[in-house]
Amino acid sequence: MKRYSFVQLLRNAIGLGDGWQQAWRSPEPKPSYDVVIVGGGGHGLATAYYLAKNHGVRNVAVLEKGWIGGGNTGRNTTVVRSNYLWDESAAIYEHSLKLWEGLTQELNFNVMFSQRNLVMLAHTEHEMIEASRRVHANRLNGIDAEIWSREQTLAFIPILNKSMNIRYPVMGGSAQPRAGIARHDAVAWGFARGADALGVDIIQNCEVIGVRREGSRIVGLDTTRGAIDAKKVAFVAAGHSSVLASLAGFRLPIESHPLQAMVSEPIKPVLDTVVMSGAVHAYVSQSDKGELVMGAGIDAFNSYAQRGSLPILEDLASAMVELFPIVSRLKILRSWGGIVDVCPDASPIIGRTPVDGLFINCGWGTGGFKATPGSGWVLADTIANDRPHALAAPFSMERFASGRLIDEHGAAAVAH
Amino acid sequence: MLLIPCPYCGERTESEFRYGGEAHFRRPENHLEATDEAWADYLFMRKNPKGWHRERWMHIAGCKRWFYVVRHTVTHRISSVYKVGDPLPDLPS
Amino acid sequence: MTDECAPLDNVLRPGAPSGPSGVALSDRRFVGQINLRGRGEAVTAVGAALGYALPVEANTTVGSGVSRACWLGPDEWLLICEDDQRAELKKRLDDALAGHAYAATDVTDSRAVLRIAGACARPVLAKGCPLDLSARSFGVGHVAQSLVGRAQAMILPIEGGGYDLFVARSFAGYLWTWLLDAGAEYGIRVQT
Amino acid sequence: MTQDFRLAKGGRIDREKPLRFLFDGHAYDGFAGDTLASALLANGIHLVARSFKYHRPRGIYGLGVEEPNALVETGIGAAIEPNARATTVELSDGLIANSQNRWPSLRFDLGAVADLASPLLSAGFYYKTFMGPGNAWKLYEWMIRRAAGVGRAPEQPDPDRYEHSFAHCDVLVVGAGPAGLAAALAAGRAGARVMLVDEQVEPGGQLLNTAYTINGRPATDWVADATAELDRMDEVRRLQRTLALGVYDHGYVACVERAVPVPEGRTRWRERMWHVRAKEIVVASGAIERPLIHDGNDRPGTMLASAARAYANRYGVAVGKRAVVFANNDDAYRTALDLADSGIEVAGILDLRHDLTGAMPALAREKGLRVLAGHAVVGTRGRTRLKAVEAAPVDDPSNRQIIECDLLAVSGGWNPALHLYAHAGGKASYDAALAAFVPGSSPERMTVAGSAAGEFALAHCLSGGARAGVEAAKRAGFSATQPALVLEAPEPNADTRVGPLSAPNRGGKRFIDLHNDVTEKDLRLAAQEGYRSVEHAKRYTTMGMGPDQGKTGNILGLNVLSDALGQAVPQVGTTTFRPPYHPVSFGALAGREVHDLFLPTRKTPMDSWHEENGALFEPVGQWRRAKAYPKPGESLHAAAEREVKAARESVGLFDASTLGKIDVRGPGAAQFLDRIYCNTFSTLKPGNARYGLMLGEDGMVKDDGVTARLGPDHFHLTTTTGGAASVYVWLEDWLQTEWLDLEVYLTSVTEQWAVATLSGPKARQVLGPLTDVDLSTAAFPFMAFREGRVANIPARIFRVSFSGDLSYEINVPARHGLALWQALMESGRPHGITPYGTEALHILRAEKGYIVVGHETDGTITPHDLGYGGMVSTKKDFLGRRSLGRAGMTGPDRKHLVGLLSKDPARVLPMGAQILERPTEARPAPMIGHVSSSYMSPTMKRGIAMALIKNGRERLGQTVYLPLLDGPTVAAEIVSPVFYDPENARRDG
Ligand SMILES: Cc1cc2nc3c(=O)[nH]c(=O)nc-3n(C[C@H](O)[C@H](O)[C@H](O)COP(=O)(O)OP(=O)(O)OC[C@H]3O[C@@H](n4cnc5c(N)ncnc54)[C@H](O)[C@@H]3O)c2cc1C
Ligand SMILES: NC(=O)c1ccc[n+]([C@@H]2O[C@H](COP(=O)([O-])OP(=O)(O)OC[C@H]3O[C@@H](n4cnc5c(N)ncnc54)[C@H](O)[C@@H]3O)[C@@H](O)[C@H]2O)c1
Ligand SMILES: Cc1cc2nc3c(=O)[nH]c(=O)nc-3n(C[C@H](O)[C@H](O)[C@H](O)COP(=O)(O)O)c2cc1C
Ligand SMILES: [Zn+2]
Repeated sequence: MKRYSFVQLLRNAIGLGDGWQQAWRSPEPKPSYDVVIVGGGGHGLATAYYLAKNHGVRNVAVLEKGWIGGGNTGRNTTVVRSNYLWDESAAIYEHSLKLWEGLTQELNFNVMFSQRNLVMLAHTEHEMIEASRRVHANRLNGIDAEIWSREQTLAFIPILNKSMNIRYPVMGGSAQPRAGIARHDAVAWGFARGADALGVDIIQNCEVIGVRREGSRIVGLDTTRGAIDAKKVAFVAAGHSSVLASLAGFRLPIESHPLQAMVSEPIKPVLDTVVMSGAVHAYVSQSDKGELVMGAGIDAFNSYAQRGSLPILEDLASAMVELFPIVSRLKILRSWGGIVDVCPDASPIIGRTPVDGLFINCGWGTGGFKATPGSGWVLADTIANDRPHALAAPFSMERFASGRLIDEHGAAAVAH
Repeated sequence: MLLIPCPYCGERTESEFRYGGEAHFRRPENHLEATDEAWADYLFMRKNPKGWHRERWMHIAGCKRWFYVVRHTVTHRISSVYKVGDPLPDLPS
Repeated sequence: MTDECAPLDNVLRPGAPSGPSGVALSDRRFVGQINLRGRGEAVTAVGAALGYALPVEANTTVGSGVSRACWLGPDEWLLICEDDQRAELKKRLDDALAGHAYAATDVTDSRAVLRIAGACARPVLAKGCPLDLSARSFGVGHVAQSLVGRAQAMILPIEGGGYDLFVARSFAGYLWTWLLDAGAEYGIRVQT
Repeated sequence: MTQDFRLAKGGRIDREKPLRFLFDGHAYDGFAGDTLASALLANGIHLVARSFKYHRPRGIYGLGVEEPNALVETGIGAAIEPNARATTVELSDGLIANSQNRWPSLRFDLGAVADLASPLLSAGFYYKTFMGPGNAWKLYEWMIRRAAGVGRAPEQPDPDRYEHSFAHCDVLVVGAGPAGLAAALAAGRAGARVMLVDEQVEPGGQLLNTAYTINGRPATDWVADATAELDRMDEVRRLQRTLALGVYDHGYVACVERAVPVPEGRTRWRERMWHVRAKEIVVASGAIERPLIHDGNDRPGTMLASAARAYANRYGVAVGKRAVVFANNDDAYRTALDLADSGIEVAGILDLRHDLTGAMPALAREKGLRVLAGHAVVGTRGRTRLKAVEAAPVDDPSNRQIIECDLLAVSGGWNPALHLYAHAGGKASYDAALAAFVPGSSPERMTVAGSAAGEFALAHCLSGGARAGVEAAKRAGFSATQPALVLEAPEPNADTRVGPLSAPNRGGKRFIDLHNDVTEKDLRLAAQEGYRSVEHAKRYTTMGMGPDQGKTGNILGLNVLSDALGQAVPQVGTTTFRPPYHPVSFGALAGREVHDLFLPTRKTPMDSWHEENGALFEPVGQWRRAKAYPKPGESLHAAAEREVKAARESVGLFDASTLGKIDVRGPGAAQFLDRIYCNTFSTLKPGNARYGLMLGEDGMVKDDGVTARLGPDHFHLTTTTGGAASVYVWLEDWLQTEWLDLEVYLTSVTEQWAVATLSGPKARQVLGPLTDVDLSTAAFPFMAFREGRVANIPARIFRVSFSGDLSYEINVPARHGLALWQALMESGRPHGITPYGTEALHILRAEKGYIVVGHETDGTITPHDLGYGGMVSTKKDFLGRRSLGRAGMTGPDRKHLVGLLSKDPARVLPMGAQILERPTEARPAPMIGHVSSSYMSPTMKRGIAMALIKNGRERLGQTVYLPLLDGPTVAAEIVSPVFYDPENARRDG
């Protein structure tokens, strides 16, 4: 892999460079691999990267039915934070956040991780209490988190609606200074390039359509590009996890829902941080190109269509106008949807499955982008060592039988 | 925004309804004696199919009846609706 | 009796915008309302007491003399009458239904009834009601429960154009403001 | 300034109505009927913008929504609109417009240094650099952010209104060009309810832009006739200035109508969003012309050929004095002919095709125009305005000739506007002859007609439109027959096939996406670097991601990729079309659901009293509730303290009307409640009430409340304020779908009853004089329920207590709520009766150790955790019972509800504070619980708290530690959660 740098950019600009290489190859699938990762989103690619990097497992393929990063990785609002309530969640998201902090250098690919602070607004006393509970817990978990007064919040975000005579006046909020946003595509591409350089085959346009087993053990997969043998397999398919699970003969506590986002036309900077509001349900940041990037709520019904319904976007727009009155005359440029894999406790599933040799990573729902490096890290470790990584153990599927759920609904409000 | 044919009131827009998720999964027989796994299966495990889905809706802003809908989760097409107690219509092929 | 306070008594401010008004908004204050639930023979029994059969066709209403029955669901109706008739109506129902399983509940105070009338009543309502309000599909004799803005409401078309909107009491202020705001475009007059 | 470029005659503008407007501070004149673009062009202004990345000078390029360049700011102050398309802004008197994204001026923009660095700024350059050292990205990002962005946001709230309306129709026709008009006529004649929406100011589509004839008359006459006929039909609604933004499920189409601008003041509304529910949709949205790829293709003065002719035909504007037409197709000859007819000198037609045998080139030659077959533009000259083009034979590109001109009209053929078709799930197929994607099979409820369907000949647009209208009406249930539209071929039928899309490359800049400054080279680089999927190439180069969403450029980009990858265009595929078709304001999407109407605020029957008596309100769900009644100058805390004291020492009055109430009736009612609650209700005697806990099927506490038995098969059930709606749905769910064996009828009576809670040792003295009910403890004991009259109002009285002191919850029909409240206040006056709000309520109940669902529970708490295990029946089944038996539901890891007393009595532990076993712990520290409720207790005269602590009931008496956020670590002792009157000695007064 040729390293990227300003010098290389300059050499190529003035014609001295030897041209740019492919960021990753497009190899034909081999007949067999040690590990096959199904799903070329950020999580799958990160898993492959860390398998190769941390565990020396390099005979690995990532199978992607479309184009890598084309699932939720490529359509999310890119909020990265670690200020989750429960210890188990805080641990894995914070592990991930630490990886984010070095990811650009690690991958030699600028993922534009922008630690611009994140403010979760509180509009009622109840929300202030929830924020207090979470921030207290975060601090004890070693996570930077702060409670902000109304004045602090309004000073930091000048375009916020300052009126007290509105339904949800800003009472204050919680902030995580190390949180921020990152460039979604770059994460997929950076991990792909890194994994490819370590020998991983990234195979696009290759959909898994069957699971081959011997007894209780998985031995390979049927794909639209032929059969592929595998010693171990991991499903990392987000919204499509239930479909894959049903190929392997089991069910998941997952429901797939559309989640929408939208961007405004580009404007000069008005918002230098990430803002989330549970009460009015909106989360927004302004991208480096100038668009406001906003997320909405999920549609109630199950769906595999990457689109949602209009009222959700209308609610988002009125929430935006309510929070930031100056946006009213700006225009929405594009809206889109992804399919999120929602777990009953709003926490992910990482670990083994009822099929030997088959691992799964799913259920990140509306908030897994931030977990991309951390999730890949622990899943790689779990696969390589055939036992759950300590950070992954609480997120096993067994929790649904024991009832030891990790319920992140209450305190996360908007789970992004 | 879906257009849902309430079997009582006729076609109404989705915002009048409340979604109730997958239909016809049942509590295990003798559920108090069921294993934790069987119980978890009932509580949490869902088919979540990519394709035709039998699901529950309540016409909350209308007649307040719960009923069933067969809907495709990719096209969102609705092939049939039926009331509690009605024979299950076949899934379109 | 003590002072009565209709849901809108403290919201309603007469003297709305002047100018040509395409809509008139008024508060019907107290409309007697009995919620009736029952199935099978109970339904027939009610018919005898009311002097007309309960409507069984969805989204229709039947009335005669003192009362009107609005279909709410397959086992649910809203009987409306003058405020001072409801005790008697309820008694008639209870008498007729003795021995049956049913629920007849006086819910008169549960809902406010706002009336919008005038040539532009329909476009005003259409700003927030997803029903097809065209006379083709929704006229006198029909009734429907739906949404108006963010409030649930029972909508009853009235003679001469316009609608009675039955809305939960606590939403009445919201709906009133909503209607005044929606009607501003056409000129709205508050009738007291 | 005079309108130098205004033609002497022609156009649909009203020359009787001159209008004056400002652009970048200069005053110009135009006419009613102009757009900002046509008026600027009439004044010879082409340069109106700077490009996004390189700040290159850019001119007006198109005619309408496809415009990639001419984004300007309109309005002033709070009413500015950034990124308005000059091509869609209707001119009005006094209009103010300004260019954007340039400094210090449009002509001289310092940002243009970026253009010099453009070799460095190749596709995706930012992924390859700015990586260090250390945190340097923060700085780079700061600079990038300042450079990026286009327009600026207003600084004040929007003064305008936005409306929403629902509409229903049998057939919605999008587009009022020839196809759409024909479709609407056909469907309308069949009796269908038709809606015809078109985003232009007037109907006609391309017929307004090109000098077509129909049956020997100007096509615009036909438009006028068709429109008049439609307007005579009762069931047809025609909306101009109305853009269909997106097609959603089941015939749901969002359209935005913009108001007719008024010279002064505000329109009643600025935009109206139509939520159309259509049985059938006819998409007659026309086609959008695309340019060609050639060197220097962004020079101001370069324009789509169809736009150039439209400016002449429709607006009476000569875009230039001397034009060159550069094309690969026959339709562009119409531009040349129309321009020539308007008196504009046409210096030549450069056609990429060698073989020009069609009727149109012949016609052009006949008219004496210079046609150069097999020729291309290989360069352009001029800086902020085109001065000349370099033309050369395609086969010999270095053999250049300079043709002086100030207008280059470019046509690369037409792209059907498939956006709405794609929104509905339509899958397009590639037509190589047109070099365009055309609709494949029709999605449900949709027909595509006219040039949107790839039928470019006018006769086909008319007949195809009529056919679509008939089919749609039929599917919507009307009988319709093909109308006898007499159609003559209007003109010599132009060949719609196109030639190559690209001129020979001589190393200049060749833009694909004009707005985002994406060049052909960028796309080739993306392909080379492995971004082979069209979706990757789009994202790597940002092609088609700008405000115009690639309406003109994308197809060219696909052809470049196709070439670079060696794949056919259909294999390369398209990117996804997403709503909105054209950007829509936040305001229009939000509609009237802003400010006062953002969300409903539910008010209780006594609300006006609270308001008049200085209540401080708080939102609880949709309700607003009085939090406290501070006296002038009194703080919330002081007020709550005073209110608590009154309720403990004499008597307080609380508005509890918001509690959810359900009337439960029927032979199965008692059994039903036994199944719903974890405790038993069938044993409750009529006249008595009982507190119940409702669990979810997961065993977690879902809701709580008191239920009274009114009769053998009649109960009055209460829920929490926030839980009312979901509990009702949940109960109906079980009744309707699972427990068909039970005959039970639920009626929501939340709103029927106003509830005033009289609480405190003097409660009996206050109520006594007002009621006929015997209030003695013997006759009316704790947890009993009585009916009687209070203040002469029929009432239901519950003797329950949420404070621990003697309490009566008095329910009266809502209309009497205020009167009841006033009567109680009056009767209580001698006893110092004090109204109290939710803050005092919370303190009172916390002193007594009572839970609040949502404080002490968060969806993870079982009855056992709360210490309410004794309530859980072991004799019967109930919802959630099985879950309580799971492994994780017992054992020392469960959190228990306990009390917590700070060692310092003056300290109020913060709610939400986390609890440690030891005073100092390394991070991450093992937390054993958190404070769920905490107050300064006026009664106990110290801070009290409730907490959920692991195995807490086994730890009574232990000391635990709470590290506060910016303060000390505080020690506290675990105690029983009941601080006040644990013996229940006070509840009888
Ligand atoms: C609108 C929206 C906003 C969001 N906002 C945020 C946010 O702000 N912050 C945050 O942290 N998270 C957010 N999320 C969630 C986040 O995007 C996801 O949790 C995360 O990206 C999941 O990554 P992944 O790699 O697991 O899944 P994906 O990126 O979806 O990857 C899964 C891949 O599997 C492939 N696949 C599926 N089936 C098969 C098969 N049979 N064979 C081969 N391949 C298959 C898919 O094509 C896909 O590429 C948001 C999501 C959405 C939709
Ligand atoms: N010869 C050629 O190569 C060629 C190519 C294309 C078009 N044409 C000519 O152009 C005409 C095409 O007729 P037509 O009826 O198909 O299209 P049209 O372009 O005449 O009319 C389409 C109308 O729909 C409107 N519209 C588009 N999208 C919309 C939306 N989302 N919401 C609301 N309005 C929208 C447009 O503004 C326009 O007014 C014919 O005269 C045809 O001959 C010729
Ligand atoms: C963070 C983020 C920013 C985006 N910014 C833009 C943008 O500026 N312009 C644009 O056209 N699309 C933008 N998109 C949306 C993409 O074009 C695209 O809609 C999204 O990746 C989903 O893919 P799909 O629409 O092809 O299904 C953005 C998406 C994300 C996730
Ligand atoms: Zn219904």
